[in-house]
Amino acid sequence: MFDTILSGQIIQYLFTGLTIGAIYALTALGFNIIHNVTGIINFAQGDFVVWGGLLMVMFARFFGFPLPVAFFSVVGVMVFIGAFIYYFNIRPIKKPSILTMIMVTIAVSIILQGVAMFIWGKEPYALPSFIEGPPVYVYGAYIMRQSFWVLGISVAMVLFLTFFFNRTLIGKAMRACADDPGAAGLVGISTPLMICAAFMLGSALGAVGGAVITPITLMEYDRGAMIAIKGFGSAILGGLGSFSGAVIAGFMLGILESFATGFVSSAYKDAISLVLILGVLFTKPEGLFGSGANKKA
Amino acid sequence: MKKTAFILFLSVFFFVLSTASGWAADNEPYKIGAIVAVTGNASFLGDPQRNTLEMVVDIINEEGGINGRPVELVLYDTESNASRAVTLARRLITRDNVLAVVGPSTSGESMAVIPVVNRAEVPMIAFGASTRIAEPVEERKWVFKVVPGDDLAIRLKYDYMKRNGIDKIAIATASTDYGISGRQHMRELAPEYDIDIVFDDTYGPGETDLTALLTRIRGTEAQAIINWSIGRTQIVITRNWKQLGMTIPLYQSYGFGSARNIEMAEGAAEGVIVPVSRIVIADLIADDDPHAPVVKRYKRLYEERFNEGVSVFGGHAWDAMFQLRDALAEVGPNRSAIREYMENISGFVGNNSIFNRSPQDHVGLDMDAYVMVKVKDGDWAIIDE
Amino acid sequence: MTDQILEVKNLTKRFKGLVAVDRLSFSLETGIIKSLIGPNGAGKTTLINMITGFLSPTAGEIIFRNRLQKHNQAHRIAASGIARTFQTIELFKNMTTLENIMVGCHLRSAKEIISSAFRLPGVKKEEEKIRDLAWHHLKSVNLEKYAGQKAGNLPLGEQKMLEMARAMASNPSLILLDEPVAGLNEAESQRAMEMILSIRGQGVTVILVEHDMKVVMQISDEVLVINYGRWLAEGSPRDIQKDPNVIDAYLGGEAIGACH
Amino acid sequence: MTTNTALKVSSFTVFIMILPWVLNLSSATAYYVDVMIFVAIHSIIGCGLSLLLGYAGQISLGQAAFYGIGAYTSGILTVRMDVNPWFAMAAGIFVASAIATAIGIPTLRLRGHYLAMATLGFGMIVFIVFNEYIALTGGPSGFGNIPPLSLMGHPIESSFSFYYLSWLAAIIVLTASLNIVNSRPGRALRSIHDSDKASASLGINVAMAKVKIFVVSGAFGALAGSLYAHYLTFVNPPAFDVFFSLKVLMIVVIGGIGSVWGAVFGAALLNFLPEWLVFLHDFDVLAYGIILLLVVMFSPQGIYGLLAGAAGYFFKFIRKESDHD
Repeated sequence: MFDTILSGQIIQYLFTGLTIGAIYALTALGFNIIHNVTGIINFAQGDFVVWGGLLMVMFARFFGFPLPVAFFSVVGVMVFIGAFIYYFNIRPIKKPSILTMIMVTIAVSIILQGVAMFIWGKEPYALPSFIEGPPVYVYGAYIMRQSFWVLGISVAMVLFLTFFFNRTLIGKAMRACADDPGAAGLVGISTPLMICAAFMLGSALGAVGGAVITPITLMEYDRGAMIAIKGFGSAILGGLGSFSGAVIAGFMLGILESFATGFVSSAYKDAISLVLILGVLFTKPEGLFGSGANKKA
Repeated sequence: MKKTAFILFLSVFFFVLSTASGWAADNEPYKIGAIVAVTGNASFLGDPQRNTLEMVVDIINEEGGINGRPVELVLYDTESNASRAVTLARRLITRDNVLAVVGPSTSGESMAVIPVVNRAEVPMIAFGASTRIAEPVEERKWVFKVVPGDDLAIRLKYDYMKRNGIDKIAIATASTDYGISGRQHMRELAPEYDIDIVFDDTYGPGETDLTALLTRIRGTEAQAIINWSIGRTQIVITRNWKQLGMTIPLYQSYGFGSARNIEMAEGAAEGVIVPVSRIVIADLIADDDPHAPVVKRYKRLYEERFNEGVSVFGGHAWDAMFQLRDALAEVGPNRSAIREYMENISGFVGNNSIFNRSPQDHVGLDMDAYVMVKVKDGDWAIIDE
Repeated sequence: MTDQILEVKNLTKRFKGLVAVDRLSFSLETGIIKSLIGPNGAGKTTLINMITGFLSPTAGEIIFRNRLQKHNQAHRIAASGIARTFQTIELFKNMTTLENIMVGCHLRSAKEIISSAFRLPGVKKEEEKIRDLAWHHLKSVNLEKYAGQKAGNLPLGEQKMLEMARAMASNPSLILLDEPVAGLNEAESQRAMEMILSIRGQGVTVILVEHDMKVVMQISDEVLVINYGRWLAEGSPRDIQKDPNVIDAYLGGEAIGACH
Repeated sequence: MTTNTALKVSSFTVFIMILPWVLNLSSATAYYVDVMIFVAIHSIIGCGLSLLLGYAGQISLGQAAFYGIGAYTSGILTVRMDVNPWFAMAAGIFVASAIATAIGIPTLRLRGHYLAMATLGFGMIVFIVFNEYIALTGGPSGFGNIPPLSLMGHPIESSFSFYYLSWLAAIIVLTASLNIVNSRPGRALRSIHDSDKASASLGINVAMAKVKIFVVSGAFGALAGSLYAHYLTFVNPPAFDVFFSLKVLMIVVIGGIGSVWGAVFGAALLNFLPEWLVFLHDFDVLAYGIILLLVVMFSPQGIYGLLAGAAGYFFKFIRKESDHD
């Protein structure tokens, strides 16, 4: 009796952790894509997730678009916003030092948050699951149907990115820019174009995360900072630049938080994961999985 | 000749001046200061409060003011920021020279402002919920409260639970001022009702998923859950409770008392039990209820004027302003006389029930301030007993 | 044997399989100018970085003034009396020319944050001392007229002079100059050479890394040639020019040949 | 201090001394004395970040933590242990300096983004502690009844007297910062900003210099926090959240990172803007975001840089004109 309850709990925590971790993983991937091509850590990455969720609510609930249409509209809008940010905020900077870029992306984050508040207000918004229905009962745990969507879409995104960077021309060109912008320029790859593509992709990726998670967690305008630091934490734990590392670390962080809630307390959940992130930053800044830095896909 | 004319001119001048100033003194408005969180995180409190204050002042002035003198409202926005609230309270007292202060909206801001009004000896009617705002009363000489304490809502819940055979409960509270205060009262009052708290945990106000916490509760013997939070987390826990297919009842704090919460929970709120203020269920209360005239009037006027649903929080502003009107009508523009009157107010019918204050109690409300309701078919239903 | 300021024994540096410096040994007499030459990629800059503590050796020893250098941090090695300049000019671009040299005097002064913040006794005196010293070094390279200008705005030749003056301001006993005349015109080169000679004149030992063989042959007391990180030849400029191994290494002898 | 700086500081001091008398002439402006107190407090914490960011080139997104540590130490010591407020203030500065040292040594080895994120995370952890360690901090409700600072038995609690106290502190901090900048340790910091390689080659312990200035910025933050606590007599966590750290960053960057004066200008701007932008309601945050973006993109030297440039141009122009005469 006791064992069944406990194993049911563990499965429950595992799924909750995987679901939350999927968002960290997608956010971490977004950080990596932009970082690999530009060397910039985009502090607005968390706000892309928020915007993805809120736009999804707007399209699906208020405009009444069918779900797939709403989903791809969200991606479309965010690709546009990514390009907009690059052309109007990143490109005009004459001396792009790391400090300047940090401050620019912080400013962009504040502005995205402000505009979101302007459009949607401060209330949280809910969204129905992509497929309605009661939770699935698995070995004493109840798994929300949306969790399967979150996990499925995250896996799909990872596969897509692997394919994109290894098989497509533009993906390879982006990698070339990341490795050596000068050489890439010599063979006719336009670096600005590739940076723009990175912003478009990073912003779309964040938005996908936001759109799939909102049915579970609701969404409101000011959630960006926390998502950003957890996503960045995942990127660091996995070794900044490593896609597979980011995904594994994202899921790990989610599961850690879920188990911390289950066995310690909800209140210190964030503190526990932040301490882990800082600990790794201080002792092993190259990430948990050896020299992950700049390893791609 | 010239001299006489000059003297004549001077006397006319002073006569005009003295009558003018005398006239001004007779009609000089009563100044009431307000500091509410119109913007910032607590704008869901401050916004309806601002609306209500402006509306009530208009009502009073349309009725001819108080003793023939109009009321002037000096209202500032604290931006939900305690340090700003302090600055603005000082500004109201030193620059605007107000007779009394209403607000601030949150408990944190109210606590921050208390030393300011006590030192300046200006009566304040706070809109914060925490019981600490009005206690200990020796240190709250100039501070009053219109929000019924958390303890009253909890007593009502415990009372109801006992009658329904529940004696083992799980409590989950947000780590906010509101949640901590609720948790403290729940723990303090449980022995009195012979209720056993078998699970007790807190979570951050930014929590997005509480399934792990609910899963732990499932592993205990709890017969009911009380969640004490405000904002997003009370919706999250409601949805997670439904998603996990939990069968034990979920009790929410009075902060759940807003139609929007039922809507946001998307059907998951069915069966949730909440103690609410009468204003939330204004349409459901009987016409012979002593509160009916006030509550229904406020709801009608507010919704006509602002075209949005009335809220509990605006109701606090209504009660505070009308209490001040009664005080001014009775004792005139004198800060300490106003304080005296507020301290002994009795039989005042407001949105938050009937106030009977005393020097030992600067709130003056009892359990009757709340009504137990259940969410049924997407709306509130009074639990008949 | 005369007084040795520096002795390098079996020094080795590997980067991920690539051997940049390979069991290199040599010694350096006090008060001379020793040039370090070799084809591109010979490991000259790696060697300099090891001696100055910017890189730690994989193996081997560096003995400076009869003491084994613990290969730790660059600032400690600087404090032991080794100064350097950089191949790519590393001036403090946003500081004035005078301030650059004042930073150079860092090791000759001691006041820390708290005493400076509150101008405790002695700070004013020390600041005056630093300022006087800086002026002295500024004058030694004739850059007084640029004193108040941002270092980043100086012409290239002046920047190289400033960098040397700044290094000298730290009062070193050994100075390592990484390509001090690269990119300079004839007149500027001449000034740089005079400066290097005057450094030796002040009793400071010089290690010079330079591609311009004319400069090397003209001012060096000794030349050390390395190739693929290994010791190739060592001796007076005249001997080196004749060394068949050296001529061989400089395939076709372009650089050496140019001197004849 | 050069004579020029000394002149600037003393004329600024005179201006600050006269200002409340002018503001008090009209009841419409008397309230600005209160606003000016926050300008002083924010200038102090701003000077700290300005030294770190503008001179050492190291970013911190966790300054609110030190502000909070100063405020809470002052509050807890005076309320719970009845310590004299001045000692409590000193203790707050000491605790913050100790924590800054412990955090700074591992953190400042990191560069750029890592440092930004590490300080952000540090700030969040400290905030969580303020919120959750209820036994010590009073949790989300905070606590009140913090005694005011007093001078020879007279409590400094009126706006007027606190104005002078806070500005006395701010001017001391400003002077100390200017002194640091124009002396040996300050030059070392600025040199690190331009080339840490060259700095090390001249004997500067780059890592230690960064830690030291981080500690100074933490100490200034704690001083500001302690003043805040004794002025408001109340502390609760929201005053020390991540957004406050961002606000300090905005104060420094918008004011101008090229000079510690920028922090004073930034603090004034960010405190007076909300007074003038009341009509924007919540969207003043958006306005700050836009101003920050514009400053970073088009005027990296900030408002102070613009003003100094304009003043320089103006004086040059006047001089030229008079030369013609």
